[in-house]
Amino acid sequence: MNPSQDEAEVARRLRDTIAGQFGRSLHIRTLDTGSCAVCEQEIRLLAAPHYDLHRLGFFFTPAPRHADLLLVTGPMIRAFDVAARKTYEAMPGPKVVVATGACALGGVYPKDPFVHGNVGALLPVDVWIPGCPPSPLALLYGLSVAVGRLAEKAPGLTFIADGDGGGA
Amino acid sequence: MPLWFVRGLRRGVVTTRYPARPDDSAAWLPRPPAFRSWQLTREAADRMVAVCPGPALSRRDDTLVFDVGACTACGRCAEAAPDAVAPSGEFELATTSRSALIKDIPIRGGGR
Amino acid sequence: MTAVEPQAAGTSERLVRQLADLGGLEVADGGATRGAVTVLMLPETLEEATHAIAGTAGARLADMFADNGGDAPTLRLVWAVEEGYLLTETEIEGDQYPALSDIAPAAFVEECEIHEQFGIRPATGKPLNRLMLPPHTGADFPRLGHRPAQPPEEVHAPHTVGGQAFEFPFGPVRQVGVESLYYGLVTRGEEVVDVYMFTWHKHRGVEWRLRGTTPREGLFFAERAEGLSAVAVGWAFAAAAEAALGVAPPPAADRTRAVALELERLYNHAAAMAALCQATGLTVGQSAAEIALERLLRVNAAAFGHRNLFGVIQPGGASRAPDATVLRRDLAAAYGELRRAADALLATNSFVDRLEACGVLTAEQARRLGLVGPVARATGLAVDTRLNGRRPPSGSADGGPYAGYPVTAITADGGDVFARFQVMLGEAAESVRLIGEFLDAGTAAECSPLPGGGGNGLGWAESSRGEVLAWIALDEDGRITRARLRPGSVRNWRGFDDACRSQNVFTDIPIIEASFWLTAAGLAR
Amino acid sequence: MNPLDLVYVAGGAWLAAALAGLLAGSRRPGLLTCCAVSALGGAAAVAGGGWSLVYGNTPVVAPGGEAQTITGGPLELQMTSLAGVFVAVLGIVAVAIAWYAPRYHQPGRGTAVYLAVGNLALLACLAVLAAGGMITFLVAWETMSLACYLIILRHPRSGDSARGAFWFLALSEIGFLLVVAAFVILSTKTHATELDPMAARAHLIGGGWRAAAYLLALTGFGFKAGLVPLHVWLPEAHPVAPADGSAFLSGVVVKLGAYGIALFAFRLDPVGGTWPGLVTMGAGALTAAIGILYAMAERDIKRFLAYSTIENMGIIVTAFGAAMVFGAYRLSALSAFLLIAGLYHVANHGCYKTLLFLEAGVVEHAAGTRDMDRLGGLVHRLPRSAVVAFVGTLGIAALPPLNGFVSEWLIFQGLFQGFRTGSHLTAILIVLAAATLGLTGGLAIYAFVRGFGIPYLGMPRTRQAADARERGQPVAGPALLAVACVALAVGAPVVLAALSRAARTVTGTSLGPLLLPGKLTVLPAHADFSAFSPTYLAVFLVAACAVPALVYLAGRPRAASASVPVWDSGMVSFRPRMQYSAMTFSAPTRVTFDALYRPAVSVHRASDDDPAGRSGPVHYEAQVTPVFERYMYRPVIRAVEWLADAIRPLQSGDVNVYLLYVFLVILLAYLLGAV
Repeated sequence: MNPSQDEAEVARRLRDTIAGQFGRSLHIRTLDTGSCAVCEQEIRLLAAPHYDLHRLGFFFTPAPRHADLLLVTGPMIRAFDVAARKTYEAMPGPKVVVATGACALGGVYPKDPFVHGNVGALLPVDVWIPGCPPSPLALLYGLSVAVGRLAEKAPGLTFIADGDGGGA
Repeated sequence: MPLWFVRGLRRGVVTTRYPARPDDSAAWLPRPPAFRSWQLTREAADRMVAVCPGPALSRRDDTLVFDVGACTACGRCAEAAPDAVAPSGEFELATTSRSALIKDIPIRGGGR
Repeated sequence: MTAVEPQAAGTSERLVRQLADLGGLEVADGGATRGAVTVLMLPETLEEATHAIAGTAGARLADMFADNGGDAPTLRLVWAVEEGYLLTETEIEGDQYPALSDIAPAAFVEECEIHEQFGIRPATGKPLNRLMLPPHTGADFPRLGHRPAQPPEEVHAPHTVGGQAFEFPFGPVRQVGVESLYYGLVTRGEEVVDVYMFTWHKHRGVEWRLRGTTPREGLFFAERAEGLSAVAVGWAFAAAAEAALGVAPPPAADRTRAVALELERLYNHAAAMAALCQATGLTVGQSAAEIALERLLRVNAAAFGHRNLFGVIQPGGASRAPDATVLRRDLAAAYGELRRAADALLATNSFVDRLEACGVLTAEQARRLGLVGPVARATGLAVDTRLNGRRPPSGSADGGPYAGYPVTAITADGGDVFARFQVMLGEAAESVRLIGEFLDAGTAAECSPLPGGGGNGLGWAESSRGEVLAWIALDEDGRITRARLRPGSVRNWRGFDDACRSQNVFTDIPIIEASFWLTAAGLAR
Repeated sequence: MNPLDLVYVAGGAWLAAALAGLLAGSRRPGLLTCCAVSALGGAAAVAGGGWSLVYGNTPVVAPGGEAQTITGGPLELQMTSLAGVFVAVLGIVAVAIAWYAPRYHQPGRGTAVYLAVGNLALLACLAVLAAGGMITFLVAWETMSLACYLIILRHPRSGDSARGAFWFLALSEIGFLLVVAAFVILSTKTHATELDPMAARAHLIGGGWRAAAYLLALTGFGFKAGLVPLHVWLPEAHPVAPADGSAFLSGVVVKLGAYGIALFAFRLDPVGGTWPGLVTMGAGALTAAIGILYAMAERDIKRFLAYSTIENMGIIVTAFGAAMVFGAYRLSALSAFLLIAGLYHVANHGCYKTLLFLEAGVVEHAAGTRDMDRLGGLVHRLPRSAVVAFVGTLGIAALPPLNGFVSEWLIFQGLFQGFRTGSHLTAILIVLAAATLGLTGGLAIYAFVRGFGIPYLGMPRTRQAADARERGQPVAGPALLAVACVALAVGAPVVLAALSRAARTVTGTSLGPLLLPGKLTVLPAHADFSAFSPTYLAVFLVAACAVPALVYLAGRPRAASASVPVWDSGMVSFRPRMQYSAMTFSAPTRVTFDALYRPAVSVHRASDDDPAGRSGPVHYEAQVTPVFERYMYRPVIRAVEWLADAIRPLQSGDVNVYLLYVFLVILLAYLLGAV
């Protein structure tokens, strides 16, 4: 699966809209589609003193009606389709979907009768955050990428460690 | 409540400065592996693919395809082929295109 | 092999004799489940047998499950007796078996699950609740056994609200950062009359996936069955595999596991504390608890390389050893945070008042429903697999790390949320002490090789939510034919609705849920 | 030509309608004629009543001449302005019912008789109001009671109808005896049977006798007016009567109780001193509060409405009582003002309560139940009825711009001026009454949010409710009343002008300029207190809603707006069991006033009686204890039964024993004769 250019284009435009429209106040709704409860804990810790995502202008909201960004964890269980769709539809546009954690990226459960295998199978994902679980720092980075505040590094990384260690 | 107020003052600030400044607690986070392509042989690659619990690793003849997104950083590949795997310092992996997380690692090791 | 011979004494011997009178015969050969006394029972006498065991003091139905190893499904009841586990096996011909939940109510959830998975049901026509299979499950939906003869909707208890009460729907998409789960709170406007749950939103078919995997591969899913007790579930799973194969992990590796387990307990109790503060609306307390929680998680990461201790356990031993110096340096400070936060909370009346007399469970209820962990201990029952008799792992010669460094069971007798809170605090202190002793005794990332050959094994561990059970059947080339995982959540959700019904109002429900600190993931698996 | 002639017309029409009903048999045309004629009579009554307000009292006439009727006295008729208000209400209720009945009742023998009795009841009520002499009054009163008894017994074999009818009859008879006693006192002391001379010579009577007469009248009429604790027949009788029957009971019959009280308090027997007024006011306030509190705890729409009737009667009687108090303090303006306010409320309640009962009948026909917790979502199934019922609800909840608000505002304005009495104690008592009415008003809004919201809004709770359809349900009758409600609100100045004329004939003070200085502004009897204009308010409120709506519709942004389903936390679907039920909605009140309700709670959980605790049906009931029935009437009833048992042995049924009785009596007579 190689990236279709327009897809990336759409994503970029969306990010600009978000950054433009929501500036430094973006509201997040989380959605658990079958995680093992660890991603949820890391997400909760985003609001804890150590990370305090409010300082970055992010806020959690229980109501998707007020949410601009949907933070989805878990492998997207099929039994949860209705709820997931309803939650997504309940959000006003423009909206961003962030797939969070290895499950959501298809790293744990394969596509089978129980699960779709990854979030992208049901919702249009805009940002992918790897990690099992993604640590709060990784989540903060992912959120910043989602609103276009930080340039993403992933495309530049090779994961070839010849000579000098490290990633790039 | 005054109790809590005083507590808070005494506790001081614990909040990280990330992403403005790097956070040193990141040093302990599990990270996906990086691969030493010259130490990487087909056999080693197959061993790693075999032990990888998820679909993160697969081999296309002389390329080890590494899906960073699917990697849970369990470290089993490192156990399977210690010399071919080095820690990648990366945890800032969020991206807007899923395919940007799929890396081709050339297998330069072994005979040839 | 000698090591894994069940140490049956006293109670279990008497029980075995009793069961023998009922036509049960003790299995000692390869067919036996290593790690427990195995007795083969006939369907006719299963009911009396259950009566006999349920009647004995100190016996508790820990788990009940089935597998379709042979042509007919085999029904297995796991009883926790004083000095070990007793396991009865019964082949069920036909699609009905005696209604055991009327004798041992704890069996009810499992009856529902077994019906969903294997299509056999209790002989009484009573309805069963929907548990794991979503309402729109088709015939082709993967099950462990055969699909039920009747479609579920005919069988599963329809929940209707009559009279002057109404149902307050809650979920499945609930507040931010919590798992998906549906509550129906039946209320007359203020106090909660009844509570029921739908948990099928999170059924990932873990047990179904485990079939055909090797223990090593299976552990990956076992850890993720209930991520917040990854170590406990992983340990139980690994111990079951080790028992099945008759190997014992090296003592140092066992201590490594124990260190990880206690760390896990610490951070879970800290998280529960934060959740309690959130539920009572005490934000400052929540922040304080979350600071402690974050620091404990960083200690985990520093010591084991993973904030939630994934990948520490390995069948046969441990794959990572803790960084003892870091642990010794940081743990005390992190625990100090927790302790100070707890002291401040205990001095805050507005917090304590909400906890007292809220979500009360009696010891009788706890016994009846077979509750485990802090929930049971808060009612005065010393239910703890780390105590004498049922120490993990079953395999090791010296009876495991907890034999050398005995645990003092922390109990309270209030049975309310406050009692649970106190139990958690006591256990946190105990965990820190144990970790210190284990580190002094030495830990290592060793692993004894797993031999070939098959067998059945039972393993268990004490998660922060209570006893975790795992039962594994391995075939000759070491692949899993049936694996049963029973995290503590499965048991304690049974007590949740009873606790909610005991004279509580809406705003108490989050407090009670926080004090149970269970996961939907562990229940639905 | 005077209003009495129109009353004759109305009476004649109703007599004719009764006959037409009897002759109609089970044929539809006959039924229609009957109703048409009855409606004609109603129209005449409205006209007559309205006219008499401005005309003043007519002289007494005896159409039957001096001929001794069976009543033991001549038939004497007179039309007074005070009665005029009630006659007008009677008329409009009659029209509405007549318009409603043909579609509500199935043609048949029973219906024919029922309609005949109904028109006789109308006639009897008219006679009560137009009675110029006490004999006529009493005979008409008793006739009215018996006719109502038959109305309630429309379906004798259905459930509790016999019980409800009996409650009504028993309490009516007790009340009747007290009223008779009151009249006897007055007439013996004044040597008059006509009401005018009786009123003229009332001041000659000793204070004690007058007080006794007034108290007797207050209690006696209180039984009809449903004053607590004499109210118990209303919640029993209303549910079992047909919809138009209970509408008639609440719209007219209970009002006659208020008329009786007013008749004695202001015309026949204006007792000196403040205490009668204070007693009346207190009784009214208590009635209002307790009435609405019990309404809160009812699931049956008709019982709910019956209790609300009790509440409104309480408000009316409070106004009358306050008027008496002010009268005793020579504050004739305020006195007249409160009398006007009370009469205004009589008219309003006559309209919207009748409306609501008629709509309750529609709901019962459409959905087959009156239990709020088995209804729901009717606004989608009975849209026209829902709109009409909504108007009535706004009215009875005393929300502007509807009529209930006008009259209650006037009553409050009157009560707030208790300080003008100059007596601290009295002022405090009046303010207490005002406070009680304030509580009542608040609870009334709460109660009717529930009374409209639960049956009409939300999702249908049962299959019947879901299947409810408009199958030619009567709409015109209730709609007419809805129009009347709006008219009474917008046309308040006109109504007040007319009522002030009527009040003058009673209190002797003309309030016109004090009440209506401008064209559309109303002052509460004193210029320096407050002012308000129902008309402007109505216009303003309508505009305040309409203008923004229009502005929005006009300048709606053209941007594409997505409409998505309601956010339901991702449930598969909402279920009817997930919405507020009538009883859970009122739970807060029932918790607060636990002492009054003494609820008997019963919870039945499937998970309780099952060892495994499998989740299943849950049933929760909180039965409210009818305090007055249990602790006041039961003992009396038991005592009567005991007495009956005690004297039964006398009735052995053996002839010889009876002969023995005869012999003993004769012997006794001889002995007495000998002495």
